[in-house]
Amino acid sequence: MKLTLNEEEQFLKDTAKNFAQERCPVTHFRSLRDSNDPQLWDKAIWNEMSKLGWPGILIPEEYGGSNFGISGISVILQECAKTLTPSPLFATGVIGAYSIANFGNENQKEEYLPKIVSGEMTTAFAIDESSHHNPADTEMTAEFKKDKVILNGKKIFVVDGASADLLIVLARTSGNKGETSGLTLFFVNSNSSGVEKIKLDMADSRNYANIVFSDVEINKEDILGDIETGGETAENILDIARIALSAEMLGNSEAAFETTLDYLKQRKQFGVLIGSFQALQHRAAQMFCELELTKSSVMAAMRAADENSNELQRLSSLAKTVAGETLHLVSNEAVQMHGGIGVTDEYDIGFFLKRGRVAEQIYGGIKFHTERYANLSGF
Amino acid sequence: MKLTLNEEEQFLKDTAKNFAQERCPVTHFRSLRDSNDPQLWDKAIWNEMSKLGWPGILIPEEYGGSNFGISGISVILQECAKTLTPSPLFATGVIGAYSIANFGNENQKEEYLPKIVSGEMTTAFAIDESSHHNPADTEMTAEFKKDKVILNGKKIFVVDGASADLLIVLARTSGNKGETSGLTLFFVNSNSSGVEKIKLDMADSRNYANIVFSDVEINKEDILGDIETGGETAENILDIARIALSAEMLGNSEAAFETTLDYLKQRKQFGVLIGSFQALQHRAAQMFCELELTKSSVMAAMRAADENSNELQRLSSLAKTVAGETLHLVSNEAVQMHGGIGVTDEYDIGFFLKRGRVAEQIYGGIKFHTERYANLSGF
Amino acid sequence: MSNLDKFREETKSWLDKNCPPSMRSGADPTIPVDEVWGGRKASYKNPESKLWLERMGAKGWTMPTVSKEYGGGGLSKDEVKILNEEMFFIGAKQPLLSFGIWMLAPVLLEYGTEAQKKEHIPKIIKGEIRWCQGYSEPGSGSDLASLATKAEDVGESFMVNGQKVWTSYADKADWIFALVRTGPKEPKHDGISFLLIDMETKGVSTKPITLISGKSPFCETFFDNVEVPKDNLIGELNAGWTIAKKLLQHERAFISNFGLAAGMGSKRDIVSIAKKHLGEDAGRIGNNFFRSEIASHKIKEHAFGLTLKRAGDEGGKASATASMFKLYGTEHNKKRHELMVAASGVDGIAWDGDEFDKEDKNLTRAWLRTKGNSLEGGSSEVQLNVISKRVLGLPTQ
Amino acid sequence: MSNLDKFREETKSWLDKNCPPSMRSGADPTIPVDEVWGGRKASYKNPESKLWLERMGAKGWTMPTVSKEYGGGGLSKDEVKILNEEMFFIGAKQPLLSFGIWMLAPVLLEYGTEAQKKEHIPKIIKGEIRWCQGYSEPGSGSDLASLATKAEDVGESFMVNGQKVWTSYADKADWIFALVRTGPKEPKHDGISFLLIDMETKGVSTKPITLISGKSPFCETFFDNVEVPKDNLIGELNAGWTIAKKLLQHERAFISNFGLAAGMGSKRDIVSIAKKHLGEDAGRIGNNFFRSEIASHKIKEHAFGLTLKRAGDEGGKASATASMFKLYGTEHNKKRHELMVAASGVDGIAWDGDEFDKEDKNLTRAWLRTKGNSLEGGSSEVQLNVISKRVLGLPTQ
Repeated sequence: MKLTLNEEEQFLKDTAKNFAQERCPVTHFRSLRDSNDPQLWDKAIWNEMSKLGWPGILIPEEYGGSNFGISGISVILQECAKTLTPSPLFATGVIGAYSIANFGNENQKEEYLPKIVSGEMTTAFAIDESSHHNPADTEMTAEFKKDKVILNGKKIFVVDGASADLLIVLARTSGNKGETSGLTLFFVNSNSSGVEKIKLDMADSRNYANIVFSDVEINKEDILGDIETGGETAENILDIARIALSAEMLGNSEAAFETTLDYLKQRKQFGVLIGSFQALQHRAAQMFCELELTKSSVMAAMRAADENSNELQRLSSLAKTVAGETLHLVSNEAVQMHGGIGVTDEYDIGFFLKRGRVAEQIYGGIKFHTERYANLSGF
Repeated sequence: MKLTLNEEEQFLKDTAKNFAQERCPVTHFRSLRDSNDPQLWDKAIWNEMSKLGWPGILIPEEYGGSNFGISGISVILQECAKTLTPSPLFATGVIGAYSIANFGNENQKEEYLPKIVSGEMTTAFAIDESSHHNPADTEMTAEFKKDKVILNGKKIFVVDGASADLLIVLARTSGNKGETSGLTLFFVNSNSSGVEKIKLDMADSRNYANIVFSDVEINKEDILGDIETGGETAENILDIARIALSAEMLGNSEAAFETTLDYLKQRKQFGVLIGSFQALQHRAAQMFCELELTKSSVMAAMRAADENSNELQRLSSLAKTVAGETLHLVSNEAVQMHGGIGVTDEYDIGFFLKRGRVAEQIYGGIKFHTERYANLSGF
Repeated sequence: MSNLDKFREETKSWLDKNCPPSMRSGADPTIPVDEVWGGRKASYKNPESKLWLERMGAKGWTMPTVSKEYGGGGLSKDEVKILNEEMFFIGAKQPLLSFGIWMLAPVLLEYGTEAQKKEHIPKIIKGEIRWCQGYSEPGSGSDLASLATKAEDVGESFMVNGQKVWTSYADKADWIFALVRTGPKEPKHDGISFLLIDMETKGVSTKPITLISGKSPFCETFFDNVEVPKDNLIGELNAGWTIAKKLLQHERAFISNFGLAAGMGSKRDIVSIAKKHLGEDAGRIGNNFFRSEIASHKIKEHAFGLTLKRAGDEGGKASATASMFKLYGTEHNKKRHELMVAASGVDGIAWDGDEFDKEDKNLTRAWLRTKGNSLEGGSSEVQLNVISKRVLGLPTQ
Repeated sequence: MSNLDKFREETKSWLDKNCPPSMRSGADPTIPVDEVWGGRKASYKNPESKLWLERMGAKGWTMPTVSKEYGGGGLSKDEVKILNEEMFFIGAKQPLLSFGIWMLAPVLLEYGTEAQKKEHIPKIIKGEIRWCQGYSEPGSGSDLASLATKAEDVGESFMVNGQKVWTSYADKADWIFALVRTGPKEPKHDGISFLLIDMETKGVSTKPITLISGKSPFCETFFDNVEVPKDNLIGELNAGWTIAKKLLQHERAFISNFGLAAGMGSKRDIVSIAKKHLGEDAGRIGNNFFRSEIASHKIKEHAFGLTLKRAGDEGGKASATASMFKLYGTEHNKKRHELMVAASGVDGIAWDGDEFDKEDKNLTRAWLRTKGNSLEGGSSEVQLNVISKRVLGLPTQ
């Protein structure tokens, strides 16, 4: 496991950096937010991303993808996160692509993967049912009736759920709330009768939805992976998603830090640059170190994912914890060091604060992953 | 509950301050430590303290004491702690005096209290049996045989246990380890046959002992307080002891902080006083604030003890936690800010580091009291 | 019967007659409640709010210690104590919130001319004129003395040009009291004056500031060739910094109290939030990792609360203590809100819409609002500087 | 057979014959182990330690890359690789620990005259002379360049007066390499020279330093009218600061590695200590408040370990990275020891005597020893300054 980018990955990163900085500076995000766009991402931008091949990064070449791996998609998300580039890439290009490419059957792959590659279909992962992430707490039911499956329940905080075409849904086929067994993953077309998508208005103005399933009828063939062990499958998909998300959060932190450093070098108080105050310097140096630790953690987790390491789970929780703590520190310090303008909506820096706390909640917060890390480490 | 010292208490504090600074500067502690004195306190100093009436502060006037309360003895210990003044005042003047004055019967009071007031008898409280404080874990047994009680077991980390004349011992008269009921307190003369005192050599060079009881025979009359409910009695005594100890720890922190401030104002590096470095200034300011919080916590706990408030337990745990955390912070920062000389044995500042961590362990550490505070607060 | 007893009886009976029912505790909860700031633009949902202000204003009891010649109550300290007690007994609402009362009137009393006092104080007391304050500017945050809003001497009047920020409620105020530069930039403290400006003067305009937490009372206020009569100068020309310092102390204490009130006395209790979102286990917060951190935080807040109490018992000390309270009050508040947000999970970062409880959405906004606490009224860094220099006596380089 | 294959065969056979059994892994554990630092005062519990040093020294293999004219092994890089491999295969001990090898010899090779190299390097390689280093002084910690130990030109020689501190093993060393002031105090970096001093010269004395953790290898070294031949000056007069900077970088990396080794590779595992003293609950640490804090710490250390690995994979970057590793390596080490001490309860603060386990008592000493980590080799504050200035490019006032 080598903790450096290879040439391909560096190329993807550079491409993404240029794309984000030039095509989607933070003003792009701001205008979508202010326009009350119900989707909160731009179709044209998504088409360009698709042309760059990004939704297909995790998809084998036989289905039109490039198979560049988790590291490849993660560095792209990291760069896009620096300008808060809005797109369905995370839920589709990471979760949808990975789930189907790894757990779908041949029919499903042939049906869905080319559509993901081309950008014509977006996906979302419907997992949580209460305010704290915990897949075992799934209560949503899937009942088999002849050739059909009837879904009932409510999923909350589904990332990109307000716009997704295809939903991947975790439901209980046996057992009770709190049990990790008895769960199965299903494909559900988001336009199916009985599916109600309620767009959420979260602090970070990203696309989320609560989704209500009322006697939604799907076919027996729409199972993703094996029946009854969908909890394990979901956990694996979640770990991949957490790693990609950690890369995003790292990108958020890097951007907030760089913006703050620039400010420290420009802003004068009492006749001197505020970056010359030693107390601020030491705090900046500490942020630098935490960012370095975050880079390594995310890098190691990416590598573990691509190498299918048995450290995957632990490194996923490590990355999500470290990225979360660093983003806490950096976003708070960034606002504080910007002074009064830092808390105005007019300045961008507050976006990173909001994005940071929301991202932290997706698929498990700091405490959840700290405890999971301890459990997995045997203490 | 007024959080200021009254005139009497201020007088006691001033007296103690003069006494400690003039009669027992840190050199006094150092010389006792270096002399390998088995007792680690000086009889002459103790006699002077007794003449000042300190062992009798918690004892009613009818037995020769002054009855100035927990606040009175605490401010004395706080001042003595600033120079690490070694004496048996804590175990005798706080624990012994309080226990007997509050829970002893008339005979016991008449026998022991005058001897405590005069300084001719010292006491120690034998509670713990394992490395983490937890009275409920008492396994030491007390068996009633005719008019006698037979004690068997081992007590560890008994403060002033190496020199005490009279031991107050918590033993199990029924039930099992882990239960708070079934415990009783006994008086044991430390010279009794079967009592073996093993002096401990702890990092802070204070007087501690492990004490082994092998078929030690005492009289039925030597029970302190009620039979079988000694656990509750002990808990009350412990709360008083913790408050006094928090005052000591506050004194330790104050002295370490003042010494460090002086150093910051004298020491030059790179041609300027190191106290002019803003990063150090901000850290010093933070220590100042933590010290202020500690002063208030200790003060409130003292007052709760004297007013027999129903907040006593919670405030005792609060004071011990806050005092412990502040002493952690201040002792570490003090050594760091002193630079290389801070870690040499020749300089006094390291003493506060050692005393701090040992004091933290006495009658429950930071985590123990944080959790106890939460339990008592209903969350 | 002593004079004071008599005063108490009269006050009691006056209040009984004049304090409208809806201005007392236990009022009908369906009657709308106004936040009464007075002024020309005031509007009232409840007519009794207006009535109560008029009655109290007429007696001068919105500033009861100020002498009657300036429209005040002319009461002695003992009488004010009685007035407060009697108002407390019937749960009477404060009739008026006012920067005029809190900040400007004390300055006028100390530095104003007789004419200025007679002109402005009665209107403050009656709530006829609503004031806002103009100190900070875009380029001068912690370093207030570097302000650049210019007031040039053009004969009979000053010509004011420049911009103020963080002027709370400027869009609703009638007049502004402002610090302006009338003298040279260096030494910068020496060229500042304290000026009163009618917001209706030509060239004055305001624009509300949206914060990361959403709408706010803060505004930007612009001065574009605004002509201000020289009579509106308070104190000596170029001697405004002395006044400013007094006002800043005032403001610091005010924000500190405000932050504390928002925190300590808040209905938002971290324990009940944690129990609601994380569940309970035998009466304890259902997640040990959260419980451990919350316990540590509660202990710190308890210790801080005791320190406030101790400062009160000690009779209130110097501005040093104020710096500590400002620093810790706001930093603890920020930390508590971070903890509450994290403990609330997804609900803690809700912004709008029907899928979330109102209290959860309010928490998100409140959390974001706390980020300003450690900036306004002197940043945390400024407080740390003050403590290290003025309290600890650490040297400057 | 290639030359390298031949070299490997010869080396293998030489080691086979010459590396004594007790100098290899799997040796009889009852044979005492020496820490071999060489020098005139050396004594050996195991005669094979001496034999092994002599044999390796004779071949010049304690510094295998140094050319044979200075007593080195004269090996190529590829040959050194083979030597290391073959020594690794039989588990051969390093024959010599030496500041001469680590620090002085590289300086001599770069700055020494031919005579100086011929005089000193062979004795370093053979372990005949043990060196110590003299940089820090009582008045100059982080600000090393303010050193005051004076070397006055008195014709044929320098007259040295002053005091060094933190001279590790000075009481056991034969010679010292020292920074001394030969020029003016200002500009202070320009008046420093690098001088070699025989510790047996009249006027040199040493005194061991006891640390808060107990005995230490550190000494104070005093120079009282010590006459040093001018031939012992290395490099130009007053140009010693250039050499010093090189050596400091060396030292920083060395201490950083040492701290990390002490920490990361330590047998002291916080989890097993916590489980031992706090008990277990279904395989988990038996106290949730400790468990929560330990988990957070373990995560930080894991992330730090990954960062070390990444730096290695990146091929080792500038001294900036070294500053971060020094800072975090030592600060984490301190934090871990605090946690271990707290988790050990009373046992974690034991000092001496039979009532405590040896490992518990060692922990107490180790905990106290860690307090020096963030001071020696550049304090944490110095590292933070380096990062903020050199890495982040923040301005100086």
